[in-house]
Amino acid sequence: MDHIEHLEHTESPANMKKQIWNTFYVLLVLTVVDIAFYFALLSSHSIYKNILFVFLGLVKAFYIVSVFMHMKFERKFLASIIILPMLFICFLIWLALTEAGYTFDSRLF
Amino acid sequence: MSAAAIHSDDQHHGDHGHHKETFISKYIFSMDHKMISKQFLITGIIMGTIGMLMSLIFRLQLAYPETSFPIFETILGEWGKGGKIDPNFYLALITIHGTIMVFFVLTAGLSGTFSNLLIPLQVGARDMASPFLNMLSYWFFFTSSVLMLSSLFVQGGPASAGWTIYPPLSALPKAIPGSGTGMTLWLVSMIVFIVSSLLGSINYVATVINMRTKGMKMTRMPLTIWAFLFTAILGILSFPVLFGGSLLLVFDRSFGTSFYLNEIPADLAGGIERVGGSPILFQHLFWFLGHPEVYIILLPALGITSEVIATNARKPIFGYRAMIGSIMAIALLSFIVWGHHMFITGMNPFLGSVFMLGTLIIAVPSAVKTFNYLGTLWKGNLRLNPQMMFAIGLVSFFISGGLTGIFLGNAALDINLHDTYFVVAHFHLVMGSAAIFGMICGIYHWFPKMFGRMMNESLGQIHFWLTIISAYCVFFPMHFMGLAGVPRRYYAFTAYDQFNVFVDMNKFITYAAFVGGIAQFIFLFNFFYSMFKGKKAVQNPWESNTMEWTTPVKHLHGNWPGEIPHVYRWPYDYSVPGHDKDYIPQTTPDFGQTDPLTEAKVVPAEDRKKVPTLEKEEAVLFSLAKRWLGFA
Amino acid sequence: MKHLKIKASFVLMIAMILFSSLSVFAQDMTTDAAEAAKSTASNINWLIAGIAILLVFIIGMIFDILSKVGDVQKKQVINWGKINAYLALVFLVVGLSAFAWEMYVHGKLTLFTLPSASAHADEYDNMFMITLWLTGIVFVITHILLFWYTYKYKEDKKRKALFYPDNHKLELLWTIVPAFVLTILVVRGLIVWSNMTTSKDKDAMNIEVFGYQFAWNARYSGADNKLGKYDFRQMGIVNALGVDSTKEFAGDDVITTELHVPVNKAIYLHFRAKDVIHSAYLPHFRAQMNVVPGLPTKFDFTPTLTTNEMRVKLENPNFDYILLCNKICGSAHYRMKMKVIVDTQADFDKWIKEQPALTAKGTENNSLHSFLSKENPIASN
Amino acid sequence: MSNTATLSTDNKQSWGGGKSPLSISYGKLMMWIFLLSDAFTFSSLLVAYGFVRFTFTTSLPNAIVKPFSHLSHTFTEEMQKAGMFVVERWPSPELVFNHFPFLHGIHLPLMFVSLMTFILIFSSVTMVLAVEAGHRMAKKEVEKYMIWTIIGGAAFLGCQAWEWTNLITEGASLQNNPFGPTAFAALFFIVTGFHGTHVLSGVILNIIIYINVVNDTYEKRGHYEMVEKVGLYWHFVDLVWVFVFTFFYLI
Repeated sequence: MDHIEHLEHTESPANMKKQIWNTFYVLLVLTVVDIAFYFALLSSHSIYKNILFVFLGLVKAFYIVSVFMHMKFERKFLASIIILPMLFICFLIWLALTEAGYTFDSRLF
Repeated sequence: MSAAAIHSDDQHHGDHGHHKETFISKYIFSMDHKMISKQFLITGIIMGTIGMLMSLIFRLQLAYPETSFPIFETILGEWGKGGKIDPNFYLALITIHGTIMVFFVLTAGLSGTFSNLLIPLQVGARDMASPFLNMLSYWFFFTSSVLMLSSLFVQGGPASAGWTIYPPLSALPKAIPGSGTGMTLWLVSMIVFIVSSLLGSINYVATVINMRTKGMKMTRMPLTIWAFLFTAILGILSFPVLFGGSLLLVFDRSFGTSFYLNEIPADLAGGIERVGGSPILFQHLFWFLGHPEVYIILLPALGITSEVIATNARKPIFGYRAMIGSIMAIALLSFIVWGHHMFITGMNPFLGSVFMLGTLIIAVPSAVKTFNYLGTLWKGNLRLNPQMMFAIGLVSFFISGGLTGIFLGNAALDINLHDTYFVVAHFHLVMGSAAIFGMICGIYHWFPKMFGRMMNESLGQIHFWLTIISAYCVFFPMHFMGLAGVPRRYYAFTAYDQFNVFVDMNKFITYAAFVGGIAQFIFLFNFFYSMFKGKKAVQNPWESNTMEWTTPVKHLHGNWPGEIPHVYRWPYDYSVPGHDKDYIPQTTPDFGQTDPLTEAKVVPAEDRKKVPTLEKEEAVLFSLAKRWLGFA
Repeated sequence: MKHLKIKASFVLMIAMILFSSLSVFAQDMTTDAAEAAKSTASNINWLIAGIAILLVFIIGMIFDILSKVGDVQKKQVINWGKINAYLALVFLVVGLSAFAWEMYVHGKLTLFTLPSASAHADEYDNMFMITLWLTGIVFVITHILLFWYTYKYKEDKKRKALFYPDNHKLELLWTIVPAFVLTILVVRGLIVWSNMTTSKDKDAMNIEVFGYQFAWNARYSGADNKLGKYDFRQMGIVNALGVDSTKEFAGDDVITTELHVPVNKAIYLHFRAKDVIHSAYLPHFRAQMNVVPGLPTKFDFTPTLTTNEMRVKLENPNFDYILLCNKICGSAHYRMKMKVIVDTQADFDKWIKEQPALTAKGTENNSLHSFLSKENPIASN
Repeated sequence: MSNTATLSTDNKQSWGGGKSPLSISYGKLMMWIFLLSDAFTFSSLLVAYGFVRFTFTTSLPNAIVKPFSHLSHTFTEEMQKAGMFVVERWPSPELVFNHFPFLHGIHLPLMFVSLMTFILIFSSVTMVLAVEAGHRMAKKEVEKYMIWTIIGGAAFLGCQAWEWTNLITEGASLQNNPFGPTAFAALFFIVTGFHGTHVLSGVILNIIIYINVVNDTYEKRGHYEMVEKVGLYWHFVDLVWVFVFTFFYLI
């Protein structure tokens, strides 16, 4: 009970509010961009299109996590605790897709 | 700062010791971590006994495939008609034996018991971060055990697709009787179990990170805590994937989807033709849990062993940082090697190579651990009490079973060894026997802390020698059966002339298993007898350094009657030269080191050498990680 | 208090003896006269088990009494530290000799003592032996150290343990050496693995192995060496494999219940399952692959010894290669096997000619019908 | 120093302890860890989706139907005839998700899901504003924003229910899928259903928190950390939706 630590709030309330709304606009624009890209690239079927969408999704995720979920203001170590395990998921995704591709191939022949 | 202090108004923290405890709040819905750990332990022991008796039943079948035992008809009824076990029930037995042993005994019974008991006591906390969730964790576990056992009594029998429940066998009720209600109960029980495990693990991690007492730096934590921390992390990251996988399997079974099924005609699959899925998908999702699960089982056992060996060798654990590093490396690598269970399942051979590489790399941190144990024993002053003997036995099993892992991790060799008795021998030695030894070792060591009484030493020693001899007699010959191509999960080998040479061996294994089973009854007798009638324990019976031995023998809600003692040193100050006693508890201040928080400035030179004194703990972690993961 | 303990252990002991003698009795009741001679041996074993239990409890009680005596006399009567140290030594010696004995005696029962029956078996066995030697040496050395230390450094009240928490050089050494050894194993293993999983021979003979609960079929691709397409919807009682004989490549396919393969010819096995996952395990050829419904899997190998040659070499006229199911698949999993016969090319050609092709007898695939009418004894179980 | 010395200090029940290395309370830490594990659950479902999808041929690029072009009630059958909806081929999402409430018969691809996304993002913003107000101990503002968040969550659930109903009336179910492979509909229902369950529990949690705020529970406690914790959960639900949106509707 000796010393209670509160979260370190570097931002003043007005500033914080502004930041929240800015993030909201960014997310809104990104969603619109998503849809726009979807229709612009409707006839294409390249893997880069998928990469583009995943990238846009990751950008949105970054904004949600860093501002809405306050990750930007937490210790870096907490951020790494949460982010680093995602590498396992990346491995799982890579593996599942490779494996699914192999399954697709072996079913063809 | 005490994190809990913020929440002084939180129900379960504020009112410790203020209200009178009823029987129910003290013994049944207890929120005290010590009571919860006892509940975990006793449930685990009961489940373990059931699992062991099952193994004896099917060992009898394997030794005497042609003989009928009328006793089976008496105890098994429908499943033991004419004194012979039904082949379907044989499969059910091995399935439930595997499930119970892996999840209910070695996951919940081992890590649940000792994480609960030791984490708050060894890091110096009043209780878990959230005692309420902790209680829920136990009761979810209890519910799931009951569900699992109740599946023994349903129509069609319990799940019988092996503990790995590969679909389509587990997804098509027509394929095997056990894939009916029994399988559904298995899945429900497992989902409840996953919830329990998550609640527990989240609590453990939060407690270790946030609730340590003053001076208990990360680098001063006993290796048990390190092991429990990483076990909990493994559980948090891997169990959800099984949850997702089981969810999809539930849908495949009950709602006509086909995530794991392809080209299954309608008449086999409940009237709906199943196309479009892949059984391999389930295997990936399952083993994404399944392999970390092996280390969820093994790491706590290794942590307990580290503590017991150091205490009873009266010598600091050799290479404390290397031990932490290898725990971290094992934990990390365990997530990227699960495919070695699947080399010949029709997986992409390229991925086979990737997984083979990762698997064999795990041998390096494991080897480091083994050699560090040997280094700790060297020139020690070994007190060969039962827990020390079990710890030594664990190291022996860890070596024997670990080395055969090098065969199985090799994709090429796995072609001929996959699913043979070689595999059975391997995992029973390295994660069955070794982890059970870790658990028993922990029970002997912390029994005085849990129950305030001592266990009988002589019975413990007899238990040890019978167990290690019988375990080796059971599992060592199995390697040779595996090398001769004898497949596992066979009800009998009578259909194969070439396996006739192993008839005698099978009988021998069964006798050894019975000896082992009897030895466990000695232990059970010792355990329950000592609980009530054992010698009264003194406060620090093993002259150990760690913090749990500074709490009073009689349990106290909140653990320490006064202020929580501060920690001034690492936990392995045994036989420090220049001290008259051969142990210095962590709570003993050093010369010139009164305040642990400012100690970085006044720490004596010798202490600085032992314990890294980087300013931030994360820096230590990163440097360790960098050093040890450089191999990956 | 003391009485209770003795009473409790007696109850337990009696229960144990009752259990063991019951089992003996049970066995006596069931074994018929013809097997009487055989069962006496096992009965004696049961008696031994009973006696062993008794002994354990007697020993336990002796120790208990001794420790009680020690409590009264205020000095230790039994020093488990010392006993264990010596027992550890005994365990080490006996254990290692048992290990050696097993390697020698039971090692002879393994596949590795048989002549290698497929082209890649030598490479496989070689890899196995390298791993065995490396791990065997580590096993022996570490166990000698472990139990020798247990003996050597047993507790001595006068001695103090050496305070020796760290030695970076030593730790680095025993990190690098295993890493180095494992690198060798990994590299070799990867080479063997890629050799075994990549098909080298383009002209390999295509054979489909079809697994279902609880038997195997083989489908030969016939003269065109191409397997006809199948449709899982047509798998039924009449057409178990779901092969439409009118389709391309399918007409000359041959379905059998035994797997005959010519010697010294690359065999390309395609696996297919009807219901659940099976695993086609050919231990003598060091070949195994899971048979997954809806996922085509394959394995290729070249047999090098005919069944007859193997019989001569092993001096066992009953020897047969087998293909067995090695993935839990249901109640008769343990009986799900197929005979594999390696013939000379001439014998094989003769045999395959005798087998009816799918469309050999006109539009109806009678052969298939007759073959399937022999209903699987297990499936009807 | 002997062990007993430490025990003989005064008997006051204090929760002493070291510092929190991450400078967050254990409650928030536990919420973070829970979210991490929940992320793995969703990932496993999405990985299953990716796996199944990769074993099918990718969808044909749509060159037939343009947005706002009228669609008849037999749209699905027409697409089936046109070879856009076949069993071997993953369907193109804009042909499946093309309805909008009250605007029957107009081909409005992905408009409705954009609206849903907007609603969820908006409720996320109000949630974070509530959290921010909680830091300032502004009870009235917390109340206001919590209400908005609950409305947003409920609206999202309503939208999802409408979309489900729509798809089900078109014949999609766990075992059936008029748009192509059965796995498409099954995965869609399971993943969005699982996400919807999370939203539902989030709304319930929000309601509980709102009641507590109104009852001054947090005012008395001296901090609004509970709002923050539930806020974390709510944002996580939003985060998951970003990926569900990307994988199911865009790719």
